[in-house]
This record gives sequence, C-alpha cells and structure tokens, in this order.
Amino acid sequence: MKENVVVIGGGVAGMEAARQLLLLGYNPILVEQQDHLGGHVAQWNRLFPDMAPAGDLVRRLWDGITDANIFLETRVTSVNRLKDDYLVMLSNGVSISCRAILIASGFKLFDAARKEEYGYGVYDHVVTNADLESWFNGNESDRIPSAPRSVGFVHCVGSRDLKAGNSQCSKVCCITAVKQAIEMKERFPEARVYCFYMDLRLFGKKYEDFYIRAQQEFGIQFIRGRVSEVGETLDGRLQVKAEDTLSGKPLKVQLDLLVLMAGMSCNPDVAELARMARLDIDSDGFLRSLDNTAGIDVSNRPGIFYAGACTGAKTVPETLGEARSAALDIHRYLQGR
Amino acid sequence: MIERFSSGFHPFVLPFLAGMVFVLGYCVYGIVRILFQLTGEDRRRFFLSLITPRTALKNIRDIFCDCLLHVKLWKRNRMLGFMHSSIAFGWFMLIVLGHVEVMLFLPERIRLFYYPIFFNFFVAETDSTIQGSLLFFLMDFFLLVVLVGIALAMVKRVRSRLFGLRRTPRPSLLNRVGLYALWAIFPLRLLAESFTAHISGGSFLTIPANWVFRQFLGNDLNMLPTWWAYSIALGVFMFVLPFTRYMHIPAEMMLIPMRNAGLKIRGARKGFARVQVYSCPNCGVCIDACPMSADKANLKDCTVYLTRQMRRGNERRIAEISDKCLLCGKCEAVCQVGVEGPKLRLMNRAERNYAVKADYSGVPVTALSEAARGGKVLYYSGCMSQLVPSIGRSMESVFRKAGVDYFWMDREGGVCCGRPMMTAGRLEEAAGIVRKNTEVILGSGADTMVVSCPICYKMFTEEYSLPGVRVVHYVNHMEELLQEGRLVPTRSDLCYVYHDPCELGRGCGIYEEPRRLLGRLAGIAEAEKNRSESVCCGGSLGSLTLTFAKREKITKASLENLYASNADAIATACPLCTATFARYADRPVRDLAEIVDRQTEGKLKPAEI
Amino acid sequence: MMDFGFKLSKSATLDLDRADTGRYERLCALEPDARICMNCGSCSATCTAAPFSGMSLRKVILGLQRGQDVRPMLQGCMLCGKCSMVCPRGINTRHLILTLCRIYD
Amino acid sequence: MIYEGKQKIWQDYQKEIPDDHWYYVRSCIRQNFFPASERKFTDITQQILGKDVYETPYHTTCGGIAYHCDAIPQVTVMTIVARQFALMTEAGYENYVPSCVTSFGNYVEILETWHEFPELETRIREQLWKACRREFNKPKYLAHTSDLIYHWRNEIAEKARVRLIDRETGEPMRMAEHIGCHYAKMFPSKGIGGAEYPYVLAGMIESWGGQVVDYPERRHCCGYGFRQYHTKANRGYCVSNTHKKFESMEPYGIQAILTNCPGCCYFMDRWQYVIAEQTGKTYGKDGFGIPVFTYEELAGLVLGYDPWDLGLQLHQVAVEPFLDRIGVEYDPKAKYLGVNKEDLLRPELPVNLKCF
Repeated sequence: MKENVVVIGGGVAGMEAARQLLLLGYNPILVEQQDHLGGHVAQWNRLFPDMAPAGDLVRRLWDGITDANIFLETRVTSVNRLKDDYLVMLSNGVSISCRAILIASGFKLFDAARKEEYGYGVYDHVVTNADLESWFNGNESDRIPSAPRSVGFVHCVGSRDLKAGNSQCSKVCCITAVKQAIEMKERFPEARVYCFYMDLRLFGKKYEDFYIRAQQEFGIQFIRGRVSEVGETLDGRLQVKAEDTLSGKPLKVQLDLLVLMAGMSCNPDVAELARMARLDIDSDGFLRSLDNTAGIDVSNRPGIFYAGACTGAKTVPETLGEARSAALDIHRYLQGR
Repeated sequence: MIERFSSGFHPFVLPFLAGMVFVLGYCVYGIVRILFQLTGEDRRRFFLSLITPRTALKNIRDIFCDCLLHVKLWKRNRMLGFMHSSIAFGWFMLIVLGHVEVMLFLPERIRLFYYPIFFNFFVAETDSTIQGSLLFFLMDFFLLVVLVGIALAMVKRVRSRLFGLRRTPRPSLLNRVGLYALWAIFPLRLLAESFTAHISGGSFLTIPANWVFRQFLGNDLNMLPTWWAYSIALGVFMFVLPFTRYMHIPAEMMLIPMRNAGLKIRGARKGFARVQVYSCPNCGVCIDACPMSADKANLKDCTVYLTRQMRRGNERRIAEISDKCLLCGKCEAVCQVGVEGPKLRLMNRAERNYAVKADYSGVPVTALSEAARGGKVLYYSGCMSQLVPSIGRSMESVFRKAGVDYFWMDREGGVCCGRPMMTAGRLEEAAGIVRKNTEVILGSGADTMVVSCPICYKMFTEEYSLPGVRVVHYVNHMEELLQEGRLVPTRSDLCYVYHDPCELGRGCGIYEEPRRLLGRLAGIAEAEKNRSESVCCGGSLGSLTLTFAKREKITKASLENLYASNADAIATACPLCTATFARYADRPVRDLAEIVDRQTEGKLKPAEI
Repeated sequence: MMDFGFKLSKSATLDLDRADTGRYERLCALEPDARICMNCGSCSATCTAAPFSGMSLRKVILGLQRGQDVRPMLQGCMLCGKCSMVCPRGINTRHLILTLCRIYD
Repeated sequence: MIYEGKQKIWQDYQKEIPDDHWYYVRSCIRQNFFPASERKFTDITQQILGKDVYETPYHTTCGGIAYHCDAIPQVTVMTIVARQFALMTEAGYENYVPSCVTSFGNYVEILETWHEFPELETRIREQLWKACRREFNKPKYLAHTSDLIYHWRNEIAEKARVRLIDRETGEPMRMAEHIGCHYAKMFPSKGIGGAEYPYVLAGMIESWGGQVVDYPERRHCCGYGFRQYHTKANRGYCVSNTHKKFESMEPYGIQAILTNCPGCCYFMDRWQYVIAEQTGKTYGKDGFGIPVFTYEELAGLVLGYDPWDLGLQLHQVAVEPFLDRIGVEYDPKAKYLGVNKEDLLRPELPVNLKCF
C-alpha cells in the first residue's frame, strides 16, 4: 500500500508535485476546488519568454498524473493532527489520513476594480492581463476594440501598492506586459503601444532580450510613470494621465484599450486553511515559510510543505522548481531523514 | 637599313593610333580640369615648384623611383617589386629604345609616334650593323623582362600570397579587359616581331622563335594578323585605360609633383583629391592593412574601394566607406602611391550639411580660465581619460613626486579638444571648440601644457595656435622629468608590449619616445606589426558608423597582434586604446602614465610632496 | 482683452496625441538603435558638454519621442564620444547625434 | 461607460447618516460668496423637511482655510476644532454637519489623526481646557451638508415643484457634478460613492430628474487651490486648471454644474468670466457660461424657491437660460433688488461673457 500525500491545489505547482510524488512511489491525492486542473496557467495563452502555449504545459503535467487520485470541485473542510498523522476531511465526504500535506493553493489575481481610478468595470475598454489572455485564447470580448489605434499597459496594478493591501512586487507583470504588448503589436502593427511602468523588473532569463525586442522590433514605448487616473472621452476612448517621470512632466494620451497588469495577491481561502492547520501567515497575507532563503517550501508545522505562489508571487519555472523540491522534501520527511 | 613601306604607314597601326590619341586627349583634358580646380594659390605653388630646380629634380627622381623602379614596392615585397618594376621599367625601356632606333635609323620618321612602337614591321635588315644588333638585343632583353613580369602578374592573380598579399580587390569588368589587354600586348609583340624577324631582323628571342614558327607554319601569312592583334591590344588597353586602375600610371606622374609642391587636399572631389583617387593602382595592399578587415563584413570598405567608388560616383557607397573608417591611417602608411585615404574620407564627411549647427556660447570661458590660473604647467587629460581614471591619477602622482607646479584643467570636465568633431567632418564646429579652448588656455597664464591623450595632442599641435604655451606630450614630459633626475626609475620585471596608438604614431610620428621611456622602466617587446604598421585597437572615434558590437573583432585582432610578442602586459599611451583593450584583453593593459607612476620614485621625500 | 494681472499659463502636460513624433520616427528609420535607449542616463552623466549646455542625449531621445524641440540641447554637443563608450546598450550615440543634426530642417 | 460598474462602487461607499438632530456649522467664505445657500439649508431642512438642525452664533472658523494656506499649524487647527466640538457637546448634539467641504475634510482628518495618535487628542483636550475651560465629546456622526441633502434627496424630490427636465424637449438636463477635493480624496471611505466616482451630487441630480454627464477631467481640481490663489503671482496657474476642466467639458453640452464646495462653486463660476475676458471663449450656449450651482440652490430651485431669493443674482454666469429651460418662473426686473425691493443697481456687464 502506497503512502498517501494530500496535495491541496491543482495548479501547476500541485500537478508537478503530484507527478514527482508518484515517481517517488507515493499516492498523491490532489484536491482542487475548481472543475479543472492547471489553475491560472490553464487560463493563459502563451508563456514568456519562449512563447510556448500554456496549454501544452498543463497537458504535459496532466499526462504525468493520470495515476494520481484527483478530486475536482472539492475543498478541504478540516485538517486535524492525530499523533504523527493528519486527518484531512474533504467536502465530498472523503477523509484521508496522511503524514504529509503539500499546500499549493496558489494566488488570487488582484481584483483590478479595486483600483477605482483605472475604471475597470466602469469604462468600456479597460481590461486586465487575464482578460487579454482569455481573448488571446479565442474568447470573444466586446471590451477589446476590433482595430485599436493605441493600446496602453499599466504595470503594477495592485502590486507594490500599500493602499491596495499588496506591498510586494508580483514579479511576473513586467514581463507579462512586455509579452502582451508584443502580442498586441503583432496583431495590430499600426497601433501605438505604451507600457506605463514604475520600475521595469525584468530579472529572469531572457527577459531583457524580450524587452529589447519589444523596443527594437516592435517600437513599444515605455513610459516611466504610474497611471494616476483614467477618464472616458465622448467617443468612448480612454484618456490616461500619468507623469512622465523621465521628462518630469505630466502626460496624457488617449487610448482605445487599457490593459491593467493585475498582480498576484494572496489566496483568501488560505486563511481558513492556515487556521485549520495552525500555519503562520506572513505580513503580506501569504503563507509564511520557515525561512525565505533555504526553506521556502517548509512550513512551521511538521509534515506540511508549500509549493508555488501560496508563499508569494512566483513565475512558472520557480513554481515548478519549488514543486519538485517540495516533493523531495516530503520524500525525505516520510523516510525519516 | 631599308624602309619596307615608302609611305611609312600601314592600316594596322590605326587601333594603336586611335587609342593613343584618345588617352593623350583624355589626360590633357584631365590635367587642365584639375589645374583649374586648384585654388589660385595652390596652382601658383604647383607651377612654381615645377620650375624650382630642387623640386623639379625631386619630381624626376621620385617619378623614376616610384613609377618605374617601384622602389617602395621592392621594400615591401621583392616579388611584388620585381613584377611591377619589370613591367614598368621594361616597357619604358622598350619605348625609349624604340625611339632610339627610329632616331638612329630613320630620324625623319620620329614624328610618327607609332613608328617606334612598330619599328620592326616597317624596316628590314636592321641587325646587320653593330648598333642595330645591339639595339635588337636590348629590345629582346627588355621584352623578356616585361614578359617575365607579365608571367608573374599571371601567377599573382591566382596565388597572391606569394606576393605578400592576402586579399586583393575583385577587378571590375573593364579592369579585366584592361588586364587581359595588358597581358596580351607583350606576348603579341613577341609573336609579331618573331614572325617578322626574318625580314626585320631580331635577336635572341625573336630569331629563334621565327625559326621555330617557320618550321611549323611555313609562310608569312601570320605576320600581318599578329601585328594587327598587337596594335589592337595596345589600342584596347589605351581606350579602357582612363576607366581602369591603369589610370594610375599617368595620374601618379601628376600626383608626385603635386605632392612635392606641398599641395593639400582641400575638397573631397576636386583637384588634388581627384589626382589621388586616380592614382590608386588598386593593388589592394590597404585591404590587408586595414584593421577593419578583421571582420569580413568590412572587406569592401578600405581605401581601394573608396577610390573605386569615388571614380564611379556611387554616393551611397562613398558615404558608407567614408563613415565607417577608423581613420587609423594605416592604409596611407602602407600605400605605395601615397593616397591619403583618411583625408579623402574626412573631406567626404566634411561635404555634408548639418541643419543643427553647434552653439558653444554657453562655455564659460572666463570662469574656466580663471579657475585654471595658478599652475605654470597645465595638465589636459582629455574627455576619454575621464573614463580611464588611472591615467589622471597617475599623472597627478607623477607631477607631485617630481615637484611640478601643475593644474589639472579638465579634472572636473572641460572643453573637448575638438578632434572628434573634426574627424566627423564638422570643421566649422571643431574650429568653434578650438576657439573656446584657446581662450581658456591663453587666459590661464600657463606656459606649458601637458597632454596625455594622443587624440588631443594631435589636435593641439596641428590645429591650435597657442603663443607662449609649449604643448608637450606627457611621454616627452615624463622623459624630461626622468632625465632631469626629478623622477628616479626602478625597473620592473614585467615585459610590456607597446601598442602604438594611431593618433600618436602615424598621427604625430611619435614612435621611439614611448619605447625609450618604457625601456627604462620595464622589459619591452614588439608586436608582430608595430610602429607605422601598428594595428588600430578598434575603439577609434574616427569611425562614425561602426557600432560597439562591430568593433569587437577588430579589437581582438589588434590584441592578437600584441599577444604575438608573448609580453606579460600591454602598454599604450592612449586612454581610448586602454579602455578598448581592457574590455577584451587577457592580460593587464596599462597606460604609460600608470607604468611611470608605478616604476618611479620622486627625489622629494614623501613629506615634501 | 482685459488684464487681470495674471494669465492662463501654457499647460506643461505632454499630450502624446498631439506630439509630433515624425522626427523621432525618421531618426528610428535611420538609426534603429534609437529605439533601444532605456533612459539609464549614462550618456548624460558622462557628457562633456552637459555642464555648459544642458546637453543630455537621454533627454534628446525622450524629447523626440514626446515631440519636443531638442535642438538647443543638440547644439551643445562636442561629439567627444564619451557617451558611446558608456552606453550599456551599445548605441552608436555619436552617429545618432550626427544623424539628428542632419534631419532637422 | 458601464453604469452598473459605477453602481457597484457606490454600494461600497455608503455611510450611515442619522435622519435627524444635527449640529450645523457654517463656512467662512460661503457666507460671502453665496450667503443665501447656507440660509436656505436651514430653511429647507427645518421648515420643509422638519428636521432638527441646530446652530449657534458662537461657532467660528474651523481653521481649515488658514491650515491649507500654510498660515497656522495643525495643532492650532485642532484646538479650534476642539472648541467647535465643545460647543456641539454643550448644545447636547452628537451629529455634526459643516457646510464647507474643506471643513468637512479638516474634521475628518483631525478625527482620523486623533484615532491614530490618541496622545495628540489628550494634548488638545488639555490645551482647550487651559485656553477656555471647555470639554468636548467627539461627534458620533460627521457629515457634510451635501451628505444630508443627498440623504433627503428623495423627500425633496417628492415635494418638488420643478424637475431638472428640459421643458421644451422633455429631455433630462445634462449636468456635471464637481466634488470638492477635500470631500473624499483624502479619505475615500468618508464620502458617499468614494473618491473616484462620488455619488453624493450625482444622486441628487438623478433624483431630481437630471442626467449626470461624466467627462475626462471630472476629478480635476476647480483651480482654487488655497495658497495658489491667495498668492497673486500664482493665480494664472489657478485659472489654467479651471480652463483645463472647461476645455475637457466643452464637447459634452453640459447645461449646469452642481458643486458641493464653497471654493469650487465660486471659482468655477468666476473663472469663466476671467477666461472669457482673456481668451474670448465661453462654454455655454450662445455666448453664455455654464451656470454653477450649490446643492442648496439646486434643491431650492427644485422646491420652487424664487431664484433671487436663493441668491442666484450673485452668480457671475447668467442662470436665466437654465431657469428658462427647466421652467422656473422669475421676474427679470427683480434680479438686482435687495431687501425691501431696494435697487442694488445693475453691475457692469462683462464684454465677452453674456450676462443679464
């Protein structure tokens, strides 16, 4: 009989961890509250910087976990510690006894409507990065004009923003904005495309190349300044105001489409989970790791491990790497080493 | 001696005659045009030099040595020298001897200038006299010389490396026609004279050949066609000559006296520049010499292509070639003819019109010169030195150790010397910068100015007029300090290879002083190519269009040239070279100032400094 | 018109829709590297002419993107080439400046 | 524009407003600019709506205007405010309603500061006691007078004699609303509808039959800016900001502007004259300006008060075209008659801005 490991969250972190656990000889039980696996990545169109289809990644991960127990549309209702074991009760009535739990509950996309000044949900042509990806995936949207003459991207929407309750950088928005700006320019070569940024944080491998391409090949203009407010003009266009901090002057421009790069905020469901399993929550609302350097996947409770964006904003490669290291840490824990 | 044709004419001479008339007409027209393009003063100077015995003699000597004997080429490569001088001198002698024959035997025919060329066709039995046979011998001898030269030329086409040329320019179609015509002339002449030798007589080449041919061919039918062919080859050669590289033959004879007269290029497309362009023999020596050749993409951007494109009037390419060049001056240094490639490019750059003119009225001249008051010795490090702070720091240390009363005038940044502006061809703007700096320097009250950047040094010595101020290159200054005993050297075990910066070596002719200075302080080795053939570091501001990325190969090739010495470190005397080399070098790169500072102690005790 | 002792002041706002970026586009066509400037300011920091003229290549490129007249800055340039030495993106700044000086008409 | 999106935000920013028993304090500058407005607030609330709105002649400035002009430090302002609260406490009220938006912002700011720094509140209590032997309770509820009119907007609508509807076309009047910066920009949760899409005035317009028109520079400051205006050298900057608003408003065919701040109403009205005289440009129809109303004035008009009784003759921009459209009856000859029909004389009329 293989040993159970409960994996909470069926995004790419949970899937990759389950795959690794299977390979290590365990019986991972994947619990996902939505009706599909893959989390946010499954909704995405293409992944930077290689522009690989996100669906391919999710499918590949799927193929690796066909032997795992997967509960979709299922929530964890309680976690109880019994001597060395945890008893995990699920909303579908299943209860599982296990010695190790992996939390891969991910993040919640920041609700862009909370940045009221940008008018998401109020103005016709304001969308989020997720909306745009959905449109890239072929879903119709009347918010996206058929032939925009100008498109703007606002970085850091709900990231690095104390007032929005999210003081941390979401890491992926800069590169996502660059990626989406390129994709928009590919679709609408005549359109002027602006990126409004505070800092360009293009830290990852190949990200800088991407940025240079965006400037050189696509003529995307990067304006250093946070959009302060958005208004709608008589003809339904958007008047965007920002400071061009590099010129030291206020700046305005009319756009046909404004894309808000909603950041990663903590998954609100995690608070309940943390209460049940007596896990520490960090100052940013994400789960607190044992230490942020060498033990990012380790929790304050024995046998409970973390992977992916439940501890903070992560890129896909970071998430997958963490999932693998968490699987290995679980393996070592269960082996008593 | 019998004249075979009483008329002294035969139609086969017509092709030659026409070619000759054409080429002479063309040259006369060209000379007149160029003379008109010269400024009045230059023209006067030119004519004056022609009748001044000293320059006139020099002209004759130079033309004889350069155009006929190709002395410079001999120095460069013996095979190349032999090939060129055998063709040029041999041909020259054939013409001279031809005239001697005519004057000797048929002086009344000397006015027909095809006569000396086709002498053997028109006469019979001229070798019966001693004079005649000697002349026939000489004629055959020089023909042989030329033929050997032509044979070598053919070999050179396929194996140019034997002649010290790695790369040669691809000849254009017309150049090929000219080349093949030239190749054809002398074998045809041998054939023609051989077929006629039993009538006209001949010598050690033609008589045996005549005998051999008669065994095979048996009749005189071949005689006339070969003379026709010979004449046609000559005609073709002369007709295409103005449009091929062979134009350098007459052009160089114009170039030499003009250069000896002291003329300078004043415009890219006129006068002396034009003579230089036509004087380019397309030999391609500059291709191998050009540091840009390290990158195949630049192979068609050296001087030989510039002159070619200037002759064609291809403006796009002229601009491209002019702007890309590093202005290192090496092509000029190796050019056998003396085509000033960099100057031609500079003048091409200068032809451009810039809508935005410079305005340096904001330069606070008074404040700058006030600030520079106090020191007897002004130290000017130049813009680039600010990016290589070790130079300025070392200079200050050297000054202090030697007890020099100095002031570093551009420590906090100053006015650029103007050379970069000048090399961009914006001469007026450069003059504006020169004016500003002149005011600052003269206003400072200093009597000496030490310059550590060769770019600036060249500018200060050539373009500035600074009465009362001695402009000294820092190498000279430091050498003086050593000689005066104000600095005491301590030798280093390190062996340095000294890189001649373009602007200092070829630019200012300073080759030995840095070596002397370095030699007192450390071991010294020579690069594979050094002094006037030093390879540009690739960082030169001379190039306008070479981007950072495209300079990498050039720098690496230049470093390879230095590495060949197996030295421990690289020494140079230019901030730009130092910065450029430091980017890719696998061993330390030091400016001479730094080395002097490291390897000397002051006579003063530290407390007195 | 009545004098109130004060006047409407010209808006300092850069209106990107009204900015004439034709010159910037022309520059980019001739010098594609103009596009990859990332406004780091190395060029301005090292500029020989900056203390005398306010020359800043960074501001020149930015100003062109915003449709401003950058000639006053350009006029101070001495073409010394320090900017090309320090540019982290390897932009051939000298040639860019020369091109700019030519396309103004 | 997605109206439902705005409604969603409005729902997030509602505040509890007690229906009765308010302690009322007036604005410093409104009493000079539009004196009838404050008077009509008491008339409407006390007489028409029958509410208990109490005021005492002993109240003073809140100090906000001097504070925003950098003339006095905040601790001084807090002591003044403490005295105001003491007067309220002494009068037996716990709901405080100032008529000035800057006052409102000032009170909110001070209450929030005391909340964050209780030691400061203690210090102020001591200072107040030393200065005038008074003690105070902090108000239980704080609202701006526009909040109250908003709160009672439907009652007013029920009693309305005139609606904000074009009498000729039957179309709702196209109206812009302008909120004072100090109303909610500092503390969005303290304003009805928040800071970005405030509902306090929009709600009134909608209730009374008009149509709210949004335009890109709606959020922009009216151009007063306190210290900016009070330094004459900076007034060009002030009027330029107003100009920016009107330029942005121009294409929308706005027929009137409703404001809730003393300065906004005044400057958006008067600067139209300055702009017209300096540039020759007017923003209303036929050379008129766009009338700018206070919420009391608009409520008064809706309730059928005489325009001259509401003090509308004190507006620079002619209000008559607007009155004509919504069908308010008035006597043009009575415009410049004061108390007891005394002739106040017609003012000199501007050159470019059409007035009566």
